[in-house]
Amino acid sequence: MSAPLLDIKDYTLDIATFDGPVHVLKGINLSVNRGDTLGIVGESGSGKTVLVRSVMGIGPSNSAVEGGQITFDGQDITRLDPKGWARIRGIRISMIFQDPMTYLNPLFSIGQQISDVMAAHERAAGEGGSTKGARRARTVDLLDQVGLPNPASLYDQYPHQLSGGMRQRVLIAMALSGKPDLLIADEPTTALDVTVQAQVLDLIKSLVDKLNLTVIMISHDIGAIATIADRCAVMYKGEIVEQGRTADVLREPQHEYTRQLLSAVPDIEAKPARTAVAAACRERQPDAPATLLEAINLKKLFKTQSGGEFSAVSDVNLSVATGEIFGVVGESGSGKSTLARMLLRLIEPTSGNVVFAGQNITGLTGEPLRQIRRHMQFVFQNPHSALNGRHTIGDAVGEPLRIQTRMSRREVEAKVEALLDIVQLPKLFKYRYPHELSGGQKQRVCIARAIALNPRLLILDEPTSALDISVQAQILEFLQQVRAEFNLTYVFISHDLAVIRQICDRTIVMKRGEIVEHGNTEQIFTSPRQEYTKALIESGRKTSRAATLQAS
Amino acid sequence: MSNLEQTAGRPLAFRERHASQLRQLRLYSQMFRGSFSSMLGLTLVVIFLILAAIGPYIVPFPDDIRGAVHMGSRLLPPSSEHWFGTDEMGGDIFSRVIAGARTSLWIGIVITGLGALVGVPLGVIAGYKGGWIRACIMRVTELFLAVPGLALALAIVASLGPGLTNCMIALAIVWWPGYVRLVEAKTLSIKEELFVESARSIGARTPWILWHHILPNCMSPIIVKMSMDMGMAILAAAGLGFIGLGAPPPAPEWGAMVSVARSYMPDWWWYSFFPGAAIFLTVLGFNLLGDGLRDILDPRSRTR
Amino acid sequence: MLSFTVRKLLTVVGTMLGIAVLTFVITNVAPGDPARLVAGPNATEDMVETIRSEYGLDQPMVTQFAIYMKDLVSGDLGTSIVSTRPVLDDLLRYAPATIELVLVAMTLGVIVGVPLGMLSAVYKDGPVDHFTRILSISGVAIPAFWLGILLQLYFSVDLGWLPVSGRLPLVTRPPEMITGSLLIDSLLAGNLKTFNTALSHMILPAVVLSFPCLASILRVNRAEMIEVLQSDFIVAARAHGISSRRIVVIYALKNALLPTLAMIGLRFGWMLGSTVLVETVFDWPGIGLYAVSSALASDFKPVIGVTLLIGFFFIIANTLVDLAYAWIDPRLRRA
Amino acid sequence: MLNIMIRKIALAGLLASTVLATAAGAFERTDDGTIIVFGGRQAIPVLDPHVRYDWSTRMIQQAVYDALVKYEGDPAEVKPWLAESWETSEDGKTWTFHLVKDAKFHNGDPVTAEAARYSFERGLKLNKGVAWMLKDFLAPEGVSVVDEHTVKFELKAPYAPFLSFLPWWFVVNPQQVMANEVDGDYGQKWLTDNAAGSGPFKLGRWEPNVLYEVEAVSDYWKGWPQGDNRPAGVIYRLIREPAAQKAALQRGEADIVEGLTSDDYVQIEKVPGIVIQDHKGMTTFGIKFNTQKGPTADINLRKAIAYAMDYEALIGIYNGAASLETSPLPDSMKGHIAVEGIPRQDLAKAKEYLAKSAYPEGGITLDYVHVAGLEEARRIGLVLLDNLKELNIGVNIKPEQWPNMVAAGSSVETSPNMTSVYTTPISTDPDAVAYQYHKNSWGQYYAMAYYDNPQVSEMIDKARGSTSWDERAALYADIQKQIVADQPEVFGMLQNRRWAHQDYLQGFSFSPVRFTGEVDLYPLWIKEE
Repeated sequence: MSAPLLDIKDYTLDIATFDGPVHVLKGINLSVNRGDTLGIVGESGSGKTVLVRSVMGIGPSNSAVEGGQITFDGQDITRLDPKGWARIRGIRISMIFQDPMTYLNPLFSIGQQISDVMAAHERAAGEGGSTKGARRARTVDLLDQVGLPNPASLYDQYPHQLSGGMRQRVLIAMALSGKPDLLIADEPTTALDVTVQAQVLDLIKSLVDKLNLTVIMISHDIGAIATIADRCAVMYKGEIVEQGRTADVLREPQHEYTRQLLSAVPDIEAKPARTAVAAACRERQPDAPATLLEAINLKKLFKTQSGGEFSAVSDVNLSVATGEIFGVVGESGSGKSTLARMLLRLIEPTSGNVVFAGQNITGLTGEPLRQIRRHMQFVFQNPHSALNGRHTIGDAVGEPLRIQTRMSRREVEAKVEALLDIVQLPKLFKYRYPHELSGGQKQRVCIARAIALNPRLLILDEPTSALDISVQAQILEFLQQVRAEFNLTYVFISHDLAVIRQICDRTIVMKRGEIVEHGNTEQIFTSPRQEYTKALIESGRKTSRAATLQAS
Repeated sequence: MSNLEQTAGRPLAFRERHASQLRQLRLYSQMFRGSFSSMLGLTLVVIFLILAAIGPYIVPFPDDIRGAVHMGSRLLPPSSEHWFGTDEMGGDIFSRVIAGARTSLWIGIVITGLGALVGVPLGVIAGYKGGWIRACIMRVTELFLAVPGLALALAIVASLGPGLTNCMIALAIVWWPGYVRLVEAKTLSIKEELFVESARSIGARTPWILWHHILPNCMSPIIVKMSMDMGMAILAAAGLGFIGLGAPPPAPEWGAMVSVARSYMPDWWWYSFFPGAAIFLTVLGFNLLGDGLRDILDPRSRTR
Repeated sequence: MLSFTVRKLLTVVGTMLGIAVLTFVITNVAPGDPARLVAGPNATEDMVETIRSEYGLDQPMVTQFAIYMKDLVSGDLGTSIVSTRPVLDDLLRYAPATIELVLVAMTLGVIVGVPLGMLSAVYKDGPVDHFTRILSISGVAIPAFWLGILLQLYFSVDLGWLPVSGRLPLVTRPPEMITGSLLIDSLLAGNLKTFNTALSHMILPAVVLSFPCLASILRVNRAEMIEVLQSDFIVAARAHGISSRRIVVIYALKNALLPTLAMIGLRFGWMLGSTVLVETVFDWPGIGLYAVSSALASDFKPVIGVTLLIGFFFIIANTLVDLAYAWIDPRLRRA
Repeated sequence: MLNIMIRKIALAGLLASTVLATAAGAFERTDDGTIIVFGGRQAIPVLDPHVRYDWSTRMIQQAVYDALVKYEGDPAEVKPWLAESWETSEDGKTWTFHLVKDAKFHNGDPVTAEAARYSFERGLKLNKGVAWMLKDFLAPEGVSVVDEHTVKFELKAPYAPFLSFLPWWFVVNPQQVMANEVDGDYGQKWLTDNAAGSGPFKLGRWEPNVLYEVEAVSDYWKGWPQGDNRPAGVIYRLIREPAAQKAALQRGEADIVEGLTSDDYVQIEKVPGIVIQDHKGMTTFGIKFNTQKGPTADINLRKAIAYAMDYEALIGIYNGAASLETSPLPDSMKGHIAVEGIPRQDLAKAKEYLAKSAYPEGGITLDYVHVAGLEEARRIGLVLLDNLKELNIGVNIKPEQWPNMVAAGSSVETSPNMTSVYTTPISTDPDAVAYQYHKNSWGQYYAMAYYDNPQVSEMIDKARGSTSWDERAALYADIQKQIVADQPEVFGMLQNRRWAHQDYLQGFSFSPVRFTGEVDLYPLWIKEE
């Protein structure tokens, strides 16, 4: 076995913060041989990004290497001067990033950015600078290599004119411009749509074979790692808890954390043990009407900047029975969020009606609308932005009570403490500020806030997609428990098919503002009628199957 | 679920209840002490405030402040008796500069206060409401901003006649648009945040949202601007004083002193140097303080 | 693009009319009576009356306003009582001096402000940062008139390097007026000697005037550079091996230039308005002096004329900034 | 940090004084002779002699135009100029002037009686500027041409001071004025920036708010007193800041400056190469009480304030360059007498009068209004404030813009308690000052006191009409005594008229009747070593 291309020996890294040094990386031992593809999986905050960035010398500015060493192809690159890095970055090791939108300079054209990188490499290598024309040709060739349509015209376009997937391909082309030996991919697919994710992973796999490239890919999505990495390592709180061949790690996880991580991945194949919760809930409220919420040909048109019209939701009809979990699934841009906000009158529909518990609430304004709001609540996707940074958790949870009820200060305090209990958060959190809580805890606060006025309907807009996988499972579990306990009706919106299958009774599938399929969730998954639904389920199955290593 | 509080048996002490605010304050002070210029600003402002508060009582020649005339000791250079020398009427410049601090503080507070009092609400309403309300508020603001402050203030004071109060009214009229512009831009960005939509979803009325959600999040840029404006207001009033439209004699207002002193350059340089330096150091202090506040109140610093 | 320019034009006209109304109301609250000043100390009542009627000051305020607005629409800014010349002529005579001074001061501010801002952002919280921060804030804090006098005495009187005041030495005849700017006209006329003296006359007032503008450009540029240097595409550029000097000077600076441009646009308008103090100290025959002398004689037409002119340039500057925005930032190009 | 700053500035101050010692005096020079540079602070918006006059405007008018007669010398006398001789009728109503034969305008036209007639008609018809001097006694038709070089004036009533006003009525060239008339404006628009005169200088470069240049007329009909030493021209240049004025003088960028503060003169005197012109002036200074309305209507209070005033401090403010007034009339005016008992500081008398006044313990606050920007008037206010503390009377110093102050003073209700006013008599005739205390002067800026003494008004009318000087002198003596007795104002001081100029500037001729700052440019020249 020749010496590993990259060898990291008990590498320890601290970051100086206000409260004293924080140990981000504790004694990392990792090595990658030439031609291998290593996957590093771990949740946010596990230190995986800091590790790979330290390899490239672009770690956080106030970090200090406490110990250990990183050697690349025999050369110690733990501490290099800028001149040394200039001969490594982009030429020997290069990197692609998570959200292509922010990693491309908005003010420069694609071609210019890539040819700039090439020029920098030539200067670093000391050869004579090639002409602009030559660089342009090489760039067009690279863009073609990564499968971008008519690359010649692409040269002069700007990042904002491209789709997510195309921008990621441009980043890959840029990374390959220096013919690197090692390519580091920092969550390359997380910000992309499901269908596009699959294509990017295929591209990376083909490049590995064609260019005999060594790749290190880090991600929190085990499915993505499983599809392309032959060896993988699991990171937790700055340490590598387990590493080995991907197949071994996934089939028999040694470390306790790895096991917990794998079990949290929703499996699209598994048939949910559907408890007859919906029916039980309806009995307990004999007087409640059969259908709690109904939308009658709802339409929403938006004016685009250039004066044209774009129909986000066109002619949608749906009805939600009391006590059931009604699923809405679709890719981003399918109008599912707009639909949800229209049901709750947060956005005014262009036309159509919304009926809640038999009462048409479309025309309501002022006081009657405020009364209705008590019965319908919304849980937002991103908990970090859904809580006001200047209010304590106590204020946030108590706010609905202070607005809608005449309760005195002490009564509100008591109710807030009770609600915190329900969402399993310590009372002490009453005095904390949002930025001191984790993502999962913040989402629990949002849920407590939503159920404060014990509403009858809860609309959840992708409540878990902003959270880590392990936390997602807990929140889903908790949501079902709350529904049962407070006999609520849910409208659950998500782009994650496995989650939908796990908890929804009936589901609709949306595409560009229209419902393409609706019906019982189980029936949609087993025998989808529409082509689009089939493709959606197929790409979802691919990533989740790889994760559970069943024979494809 | 065992309940932490009850087992502890005693109500939460003040420290625990406000632990997070205290930690926040420690973070702010640690960062503030770190930067040299912010500390310089703070010391200058503190000195200025002390002088304004107790100035007239600790001053060596109290009656010079009200314009006593000593024809004998006219235009003496700085000496042990008169630290800053004497002016053309024999008044001790050191006492008048110290007394001037109080007038300047008063100018700064009134102008900045009025400016914020009018500007912030208008800015919040314009930013949040949008539509024709925002259009008309912003048009009026742009109108006032298009006309340069000094020219407008000059026209107002020329019509109302000189005097400190007219001077302050004129500058206040010119000052509020700055706040409207700042707060409107900030409100536009806060309005997009999810917690505003969440507040609307629980049926909160607009005034509640403005007061509880929009305004608190606008506070940090407002505080920064107010601290800097204190300095700029004093400078603007001094500018008007220089053209002869400011405080009437014998009021010890710095701008008027420099304007009278300018015809005594260069031979009696100290007459204009010390009031000018007083204006410079005070405005410098407030601006450095404002800059320091901006760095620590910056949202990014909170997450560290 | 057309609807954009039409809308822009409408706002320009609207704001200009607004300014005219606003200044008319304010200056006319004045108790003072310009006719009496012009009539002379020993003028009898009827002599003052002849002057009032000549300038239409005897009519009630409302009619005066109507006449003024009617003339304004047709481009006639009325005549100044003090100088008896049409305000438009006076503006054409005095405006070039102020605009030239402001432009030179602006360029000074930008040439020094932008690089310093960049430096203090790259070496954040280092000695350079603190020095530039104090320098920039002292620039804003120093009263312009006080600094003007000190510099004038030190450099002109004591060291004798620079002329005391005025735009040209008495003996030199100004070059033939093409653009109104002495520098450009003297170059066009190929007269280098006049160019040099004109420049030497301009150094002190331009430096004093440029200080506040330098300060705000520097601070905005510093804040923006700090923000941009922390953004993702800079991290990516470093990862791809682009030299840090090139990243700061080209990639980061171009992104930081957008808000700095907006500040330059704002500053241009403010500076035009605040030349009064510098013009008084350096006897610079600009619109500042013209405005002050008219305001002190409560002769409102020139004051409105000057304010309109400043308002006009303020809007021009901001429109140019918007165009520059669209040119630099492709995302805005569609609008 | 601060002490370094102070040391640096102190160094600058030191340096300044050393440089002062060697004033680099270099005068401007052009190919055909020297140019004299006059540095002043007041612009010349309108040059038209029949529209407007103030010290800077009239200095250039006097240089570019000629009048029938001219004031020269100290004390000022009326000297023949365009008119070589004149005679008056018995009843003093008809004046006939005989013009010189060889006078001609700059464009070559001869100066004829018709030109003189047209000029007087234009002055009276426009009813601006100098019109007030003669319009009550002379109608436009009253001026007639006898022959090509004789012009006759018929007055409505005998008017002794008639001759003393003529030096300020300049003769314009009718042909040029009529040629440039714009829709019947009597050529006002053209004469604002142009001249149609016959004076020793003609207009050169005219840049309003910057500089005003006049070039010498080599073949001036009356010749040049300094012969071929005469200058090639004079530039009146605007320098608004006193510091800049001093700086320009020291660096030789200006040959003569006016309007420095009294302390500046003390400083600049020490500089070799600089000469100070210091002459007794005719400009009176009075703190006018409102004798009709408000607390100052009480004569005892007025007397109390007059006696509380520290008159020596007034002189101190001018560093000694002033003399106390001994009568409402300035010392160098014909018919002036020193009135005994004119108040000087005497606190005992002040308290005595206060006890007799309606405010025995004081306890009131009076307004003291002065023209904003006049440095000495502001300081006098401060002295008054300090002095009246003895009588427990507060003073509220209010600087006002000139038009606002005059507007307030134009009605008895709004006229302030005390207003400080400088008045420069237009002519040397005693009537010019006496008339200010006449009832029908009410509303004028110098009559803000609204002084009302029927006897005094009657004596003024009588004196104004009589033709015998002895009778007039006796009347004016009684008038002066009565005014001082009635104390309508605190009689201040006559400030000296002062200029600072380079020692190589010769031919400076002072005449008190000119305004403060105004200089006769005709005799000036530069001595080149």
